Amino acid sequence: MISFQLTEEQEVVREAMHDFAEQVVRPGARDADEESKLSEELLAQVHELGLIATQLPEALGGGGEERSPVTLAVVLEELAWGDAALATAALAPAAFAFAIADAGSEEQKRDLLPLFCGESFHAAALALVEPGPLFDPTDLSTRAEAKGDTFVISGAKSLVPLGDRASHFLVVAGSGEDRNAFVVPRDASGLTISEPEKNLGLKALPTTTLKLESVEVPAAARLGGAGGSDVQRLVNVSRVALATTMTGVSRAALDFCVPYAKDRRAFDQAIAQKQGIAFPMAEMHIETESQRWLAWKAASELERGVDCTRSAHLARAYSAEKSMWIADQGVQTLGGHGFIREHPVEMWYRNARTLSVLEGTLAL
Amino acid sequence: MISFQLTEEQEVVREAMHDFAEQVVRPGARDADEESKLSEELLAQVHELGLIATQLPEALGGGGEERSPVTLAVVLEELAWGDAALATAALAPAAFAFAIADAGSEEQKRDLLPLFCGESFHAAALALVEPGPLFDPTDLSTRAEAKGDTFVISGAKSLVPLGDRASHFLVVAGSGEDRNAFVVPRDASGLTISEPEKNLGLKALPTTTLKLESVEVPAAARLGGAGGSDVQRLVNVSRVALATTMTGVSRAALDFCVPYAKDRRAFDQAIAQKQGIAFPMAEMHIETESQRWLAWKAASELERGVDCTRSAHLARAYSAEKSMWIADQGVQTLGGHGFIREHPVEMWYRNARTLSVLEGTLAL
Amino acid sequence: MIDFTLSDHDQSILDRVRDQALIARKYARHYDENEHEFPPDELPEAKDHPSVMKDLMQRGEGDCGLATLGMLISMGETWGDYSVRIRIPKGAGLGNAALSAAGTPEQKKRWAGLTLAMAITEPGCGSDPSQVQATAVLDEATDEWVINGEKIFVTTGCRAQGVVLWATLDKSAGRAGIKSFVIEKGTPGFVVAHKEKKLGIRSDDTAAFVFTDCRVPRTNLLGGKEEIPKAGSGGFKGVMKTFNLTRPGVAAFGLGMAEAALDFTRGQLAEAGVDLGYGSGTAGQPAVVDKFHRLEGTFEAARLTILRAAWLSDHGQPNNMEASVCKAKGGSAVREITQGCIEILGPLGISREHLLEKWFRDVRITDIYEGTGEIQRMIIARTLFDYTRADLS
Amino acid sequence: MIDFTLSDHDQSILDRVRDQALIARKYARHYDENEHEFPPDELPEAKDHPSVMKDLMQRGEGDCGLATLGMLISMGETWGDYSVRIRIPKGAGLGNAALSAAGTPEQKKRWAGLTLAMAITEPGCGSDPSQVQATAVLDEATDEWVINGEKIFVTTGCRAQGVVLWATLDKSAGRAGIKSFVIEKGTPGFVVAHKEKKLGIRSDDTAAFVFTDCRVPRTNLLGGKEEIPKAGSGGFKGVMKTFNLTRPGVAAFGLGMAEAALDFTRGQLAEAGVDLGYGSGTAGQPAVVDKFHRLEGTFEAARLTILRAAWLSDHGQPNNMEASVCKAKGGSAVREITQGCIEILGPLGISREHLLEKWFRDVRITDIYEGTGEIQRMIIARTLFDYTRADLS
Repeated sequence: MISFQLTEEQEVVREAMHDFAEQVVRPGARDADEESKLSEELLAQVHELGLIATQLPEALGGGGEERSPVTLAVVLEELAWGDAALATAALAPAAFAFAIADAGSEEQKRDLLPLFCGESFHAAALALVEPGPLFDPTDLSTRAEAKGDTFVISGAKSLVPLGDRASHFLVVAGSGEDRNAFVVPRDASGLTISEPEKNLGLKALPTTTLKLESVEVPAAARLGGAGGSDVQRLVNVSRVALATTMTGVSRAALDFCVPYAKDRRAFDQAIAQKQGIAFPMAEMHIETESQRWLAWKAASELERGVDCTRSAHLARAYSAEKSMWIADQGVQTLGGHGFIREHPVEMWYRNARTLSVLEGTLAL
Repeated sequence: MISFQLTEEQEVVREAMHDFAEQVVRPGARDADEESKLSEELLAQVHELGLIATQLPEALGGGGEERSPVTLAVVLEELAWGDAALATAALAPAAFAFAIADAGSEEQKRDLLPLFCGESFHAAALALVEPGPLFDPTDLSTRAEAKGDTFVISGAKSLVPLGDRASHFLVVAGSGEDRNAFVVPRDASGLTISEPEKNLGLKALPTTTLKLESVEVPAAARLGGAGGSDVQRLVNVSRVALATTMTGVSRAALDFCVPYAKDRRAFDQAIAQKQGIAFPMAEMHIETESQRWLAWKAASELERGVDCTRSAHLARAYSAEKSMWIADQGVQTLGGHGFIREHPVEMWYRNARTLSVLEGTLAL
Repeated sequence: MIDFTLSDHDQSILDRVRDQALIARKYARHYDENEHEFPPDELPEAKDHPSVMKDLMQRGEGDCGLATLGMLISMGETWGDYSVRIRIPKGAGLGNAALSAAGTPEQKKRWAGLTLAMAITEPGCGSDPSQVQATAVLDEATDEWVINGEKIFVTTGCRAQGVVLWATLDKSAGRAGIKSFVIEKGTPGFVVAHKEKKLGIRSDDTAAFVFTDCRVPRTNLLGGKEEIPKAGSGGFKGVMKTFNLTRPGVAAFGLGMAEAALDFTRGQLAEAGVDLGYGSGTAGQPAVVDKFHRLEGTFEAARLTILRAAWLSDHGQPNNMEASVCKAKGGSAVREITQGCIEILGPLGISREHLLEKWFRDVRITDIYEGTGEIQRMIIARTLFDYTRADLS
Repeated sequence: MIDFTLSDHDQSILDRVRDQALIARKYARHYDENEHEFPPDELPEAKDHPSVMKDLMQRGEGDCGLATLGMLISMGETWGDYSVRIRIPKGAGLGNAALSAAGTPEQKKRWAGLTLAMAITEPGCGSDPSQVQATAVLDEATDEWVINGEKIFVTTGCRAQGVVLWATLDKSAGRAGIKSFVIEKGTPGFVVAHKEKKLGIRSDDTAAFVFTDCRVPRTNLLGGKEEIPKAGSGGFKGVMKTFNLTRPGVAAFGLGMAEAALDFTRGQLAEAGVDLGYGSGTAGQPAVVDKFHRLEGTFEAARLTILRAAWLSDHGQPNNMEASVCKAKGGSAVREITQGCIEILGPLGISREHLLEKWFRDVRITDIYEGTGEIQRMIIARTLFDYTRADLS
C-alpha cells in the first residue's frame, strides 16, 4: 500500500533530531567550517544518541534494534539540516559497521562490532572513491590479487572520511562482478595515510587519501567470505544516505531564505513579494520535497531488502543536481549577503557541491 | 579586429529579406504546415531571389558572386523567422550545389551546377542522416566499397530533404577518416526512395528515406576525386546553417510574445508586468542573441576558410537546446492560446524540436 | 509506515488498466490524425475487457486509498493514450468532481449519471478566474438564472451532457461574486461553438461555449448559496476547493504519457545495444544514458509528488500546497521528459511512424490547464510565506 | 565586416597579459588562504614584465577598440586570478569610470591618478540603489557637503585613495535626489570599517565605509549639477550611465575565471585520455564530453555577449540593454561552468590542491554585484516591452 505515513516512533525521532540539530548541531557548524576542524564535543554528543550502536547486535554490546533505513534517512536529513559536515562525520563509521553486521563473518562481527558500542565515538570507514576524474564505482583501479590464503591489495583511495583516525578501512577493489571489500587495519604494512585532504566544503569532515602498496590481508578479511562481497549494496546504501543528506542541505537553505525574503525589502516591497524571487523559492520547495520522496523510496526498498541499485542511483543523482541548484538559488536570494560568511548559505553552497561528488561514505 | 558590424550590403540584404519573410513567407506558413505541403509558388519566389544561383560560377550560368557564409547566415535567420520549413526547403539544394562548387571535379561542375541556375527551382540534396538512435556523423553505417573503377554503396539514409523530387543526392558513407560523399542520381539502380516521411515539425518540408542496395557509381562520382571527400566540412557547413535557422525560430517566438504579453491582462495587469513572465522573456532575448553570435562566429570562420568543426558543433548544439527552450517558453507565455493552432507558437514548438535533430541538410 | 508497494489486488487492477490502455493505444494515431472524429463510447474490444470499477470499490487491508489508486489508474490509462479509452466512463467529467464536492444532496441525486464538463476559462481570462466575465442574473419573476457569456477550452465540452459553469453575480464583488451553475445541454441559449484545433490531445473533446440569455432554474446554482460573502471571506476558496483533486489528476494524465515516452525510449536504446546500468553512476556513462537516467529521476520525482498529494486527500488531510507542487512538477517534468526522449532518439523521435512525437505534443497541455505552472508556483509561494493573494500576485 | 579575429598587435598584448596572469596565479592560493593580507602593489616578478598600458594606447588599423580589448584583457587577467595582479594598476577603480563618465574637466584633472572606489550598496539596500539612505546636506556657511551614511561591499575600498559615493540630497525626491560625491581618504568623518569575509575573491579588497558628518568641498559633487531634476526626467539615468562599461567589465572578470576552469578541466580530461572530438555531435559522446561541450558553448556565448556590449560602446552606440544582457548571461554562465567542471572532475574538482574549487567560489559574485541577475533581467525586459520603472519593478 502506498503510504507516506511515518510510524509514530519515526515522528518522535524526527522531532527530537530536529531539536538536536537546531539547538546543538547548527550553532557549531560555522566555527567548525572556518577552522576546518571537527568538534570532538559535538561528535561525542551525536555518539550518545547511539545512532549506530543501537542498531548492532545486543550480544556484541549493541542495542539490538532492527535497523530501519527509513528511520535513519529521517535522522540523517535532520542532522544534515543542522550541519552536513558533522552528519557525515558521525555516520561515516556506519558504512563500515553496518557492512560488517550485514555481511561480516562471525569472527569479524565479534572482533569489530564491539568497537562501535563503546562509551566514545569510534572511527572506521569505507574506502571506495579513487583519485582522478571519471570515477566509476563499478570499475575500480584498486586491485586485489589472491595469493595463497591472502589477498594483496594495491591502489589508491581518496576522500576517505575520518581517515585521520579510523582504526579500520573497508577497502573496495576490483571491477564489475569481481569487486570485493576487505577489512584493512590502519597499521597494515604497505598502507600509507595522507594528511587530511583540503576540500571545498564539508571542511570539518577530515578526509584522507590512502595509498595501498601490496597490502597483504588474510583471505578471511574479505567481506562475505568465500562467496565474495556484495559491493554494489555498499554503494547503494551510501547513495541513499547521501541523497537524504543532500535533502537536509536543501531544506536548510529554503528554511533560511523564507524569513529572509519576507524581511528584506527592495523597490518598496518585501523581495518575497516579487515573482522573480517567489517563483524560484517555490521551485526550491518543490525540489526539496522531490529529493526527499526519491530518497525515501530507495530507503524503503533497502528496508524491504530488494535490490535498489536503480532507485539509489536516481535518488543520489537527482539530489546532487537539485541540492546544488537550491543552494545556488539560496545564495542568489540573499544577494551580497549570500556571498559573505556572516550567513551560512555560502557554506551550504560549498557543502552541496562537495556532497554531490562523494560516493561510498555513509550508510543507513 | 573584433567587429559585429555587418557590411552595408549585408544590412540591405537583411532588411530586404526581413520584409520578404514578413510579407511573403510568414503568411503561407500555417497552411503549408496544416496541409503538410510545400507551397510551390513560395518556393519559386524564393528561387527568384537567387540565393543559390548568384553564388555559382558565371561561366556555368551563375551570378559569380563570391560566396559569403555570413551573408547567407543573415539571410537564413530572416527566412527562418518567416518559416523554417520553407527556409530549409529552399536552401537544401545548396548543400549539394555548394559542395560541388567547392570540391567537385570540373566535369561534375559542368554537368550539375547549371541545373541550379535555371528559371525554376531545382532540387538536389545531401544524404547524411541515418535511421535509428545514436546517430554519429563521424561513424556512418552506410558503406562504400571500391570495386574496380566504381564504388558500391549500401546503407540507408533518412530525413533527406526534398527526397521526393531531388534529381541527385550527395550520399555520405564511411567512418572516421574514411568518409566520402558520392553523387548518386535519382534513377541509380539499387536506390529506392520512400514516400515522404511524416514528421513532427517542418511538415511542409518533404523528407524521405533512401535505401541503397549495392548502388554502383563510377569512381568519378566521389566528391574530391582521388583525394577523397572532406565530409566533416559538409557537416560543419550544415551545422552553422542549422544554428542560424534555429536562431530565426527563436527570434520569431520572442517577437510574437512581446506584444502578446503587453496586451494580455491578468490580475489587473499586463502579464508582461509580472516578473514571472518578464524574466523568462528577458532570458529568451539573451539566448536568442547568444545563438546568433555563436552562429556568426562559426560562419565567419567558414568565410575565412579555417576549420570550424568546434565552433560549428557548439553553435548547433547550443541553438538546438535554446531554441527548444525558447519555443517552449513561447507556448507557456501564451498559455492555452499557445496550445491551439490559431497561433503560430505551437508550430514553432514542433519546428524547434525537429530542427534540433537534423544534420547535414543545409549549407551556406 | 513508509511504503511504495502495491497489494496484489491493486496491482491486478493496474495490470488490467494497462491491458486496456494498450488496446486504446492502437487507435491513438488514427484519432490524432482525424481530429474531427470522436472515439466511440466503447471500442469493439471493450466487451472482452470488463471495467475495473467494481474491483476499484473493494478496498481491503493493504490496498491503496481511492484517490491514490485513482492517480495510478489515470497514469495507466494515459500511458495508452490521453483521450482514447477502451470505454468512456460515465460521469467522469471535471464538472462531476465539482458537483460531488460542492453540490447539495438533491443536486448530486438530480444530475447523477450525467457527464458534466467544467467551464471556467474565457477568451479574455486564462489563469485568473477572478476575471470571469460571464454573468448570471436572477429573474425573480420566473425564479430563473439568466446566463450570458463565452467559455473556451472546455474539456469534454462536446460530449458532456451538461456543464458546471463559473459566472459572476456581481463583477464589483470580484472573486466573491463568482458562483457555479449547472446547465444541461439542450437548454435554449446554450450553444456549443466549435472544437478547438490543438497542438496535441487532438482527439480530446475541447469545446467553446456561448451562452446567450440562457435560462436555468434557480435551483441550478451549485451548493445553493446565493448570497455573496464579503470579499476575502473565502467565498472564492469554496469554488477553488474543487481543484484539489483535479490538479494531481491532470498531473497524472501528463505523467502517464511521459512514462510511455520513457518506456519507448528504453526499448529503442535496448535494441541499439545500450546498457542502462545504474551501478556506474554518471561519470562513466555515455551521454544518452546519463540523459535518460536524469529523465527517469525527474519522472519518479514527479510521480511521487502526485502520490503524495493524493495520499493526503485519502487521509482527509489538506493538500492544497501539495496539489500545486505535483501540478507544477508534473507540468515541467513531462516537457523535460518528452523533449529529452526525442533528443536521445533523434530522427526516430520526430517521426509520426512512432507515438513519441505525439506524446511530446500531448503532454504540453499539462503545464497550462487547471492553472499554469506560474499559478501553481504562486500558490506554493503564498503558502511558504504565509501570504495572502494581496501580498503576492 | 563580421570578424572575431585579433591583430598580431592585440594578440601580443593578450599573450603578455596571460604570461603575467600565470605569475599572479602562483600567488592565488596564498592570498585565498590568508584573507587578511593584501597582495603587494607589485609582485617581485613585475619588473621583468613591463605593463601593457603603453601598447594598449597604440590603436592601429586592424586593432580592436579600447573597450573591446579591455574586456579581453580583463578576462586574461582574472584567468590568472581575480584579485592578485602582477601589479595593481593605478586609477583603475570603478569610481574612476564614474569620474571619467560624469566628472567635469576640472574634476578629472583634480583626481587624476587617484584610485577611486565606488560606494553604492548599503546594509539595507542591495539591488535597489534608489533606496540609498546616505545623505548629503549642503552647509551654505562653509560651502561644504556634510555626508552621513554607511556603505558595504565597496570594491577596492581599503586600498583606494578615494571613493565615489552615492548619497541623496532629498529622500522625498527618490532617485532624482541621488548624487555622486568624490571623497578622498583621510577626510575627517570617513572611516573604513572592515574587510568583509567572503565565499570567494577573498584577497580582493571589499570594505565597509562609515561616514559621520564627513565634510567635503562643494566642488566634490561629481558633475557639479546641484539641482534636483523632476522625478523621471532621467536624473537617475545620469547616475546609472556609469554602469554601462562596468557591467560588461565585471562579466568579463567572471568569465576569465570560468575560462580558467574550462582549461583546467580540458587538461585533466586529456590526461585521462578522453577525446573531445567535436565532429561526432552529441548522441555518440560520453556524458562528460557532452557536458563539457555544453559548458564550452555557454562560455563562448557569454564571451560574445560581452564583446558585443563593449564593441557597441567602442562605436559610440548605446549599449544599456547589451550591458545587461552580458552581465546576466555572464552571471549565470560562470556558475554553470564552474559547477559543471567540478561535476565532471569529481574528487579532483573539490580539492584545494587545485584552483578549480577556488574559481567555483570566486565567480559566484558575478551574478550578484553591479546589479544582480534579477536586476539585469528587469532592465532587459523593460527595454523589450518599452516599459518604464513604474510599469515593471
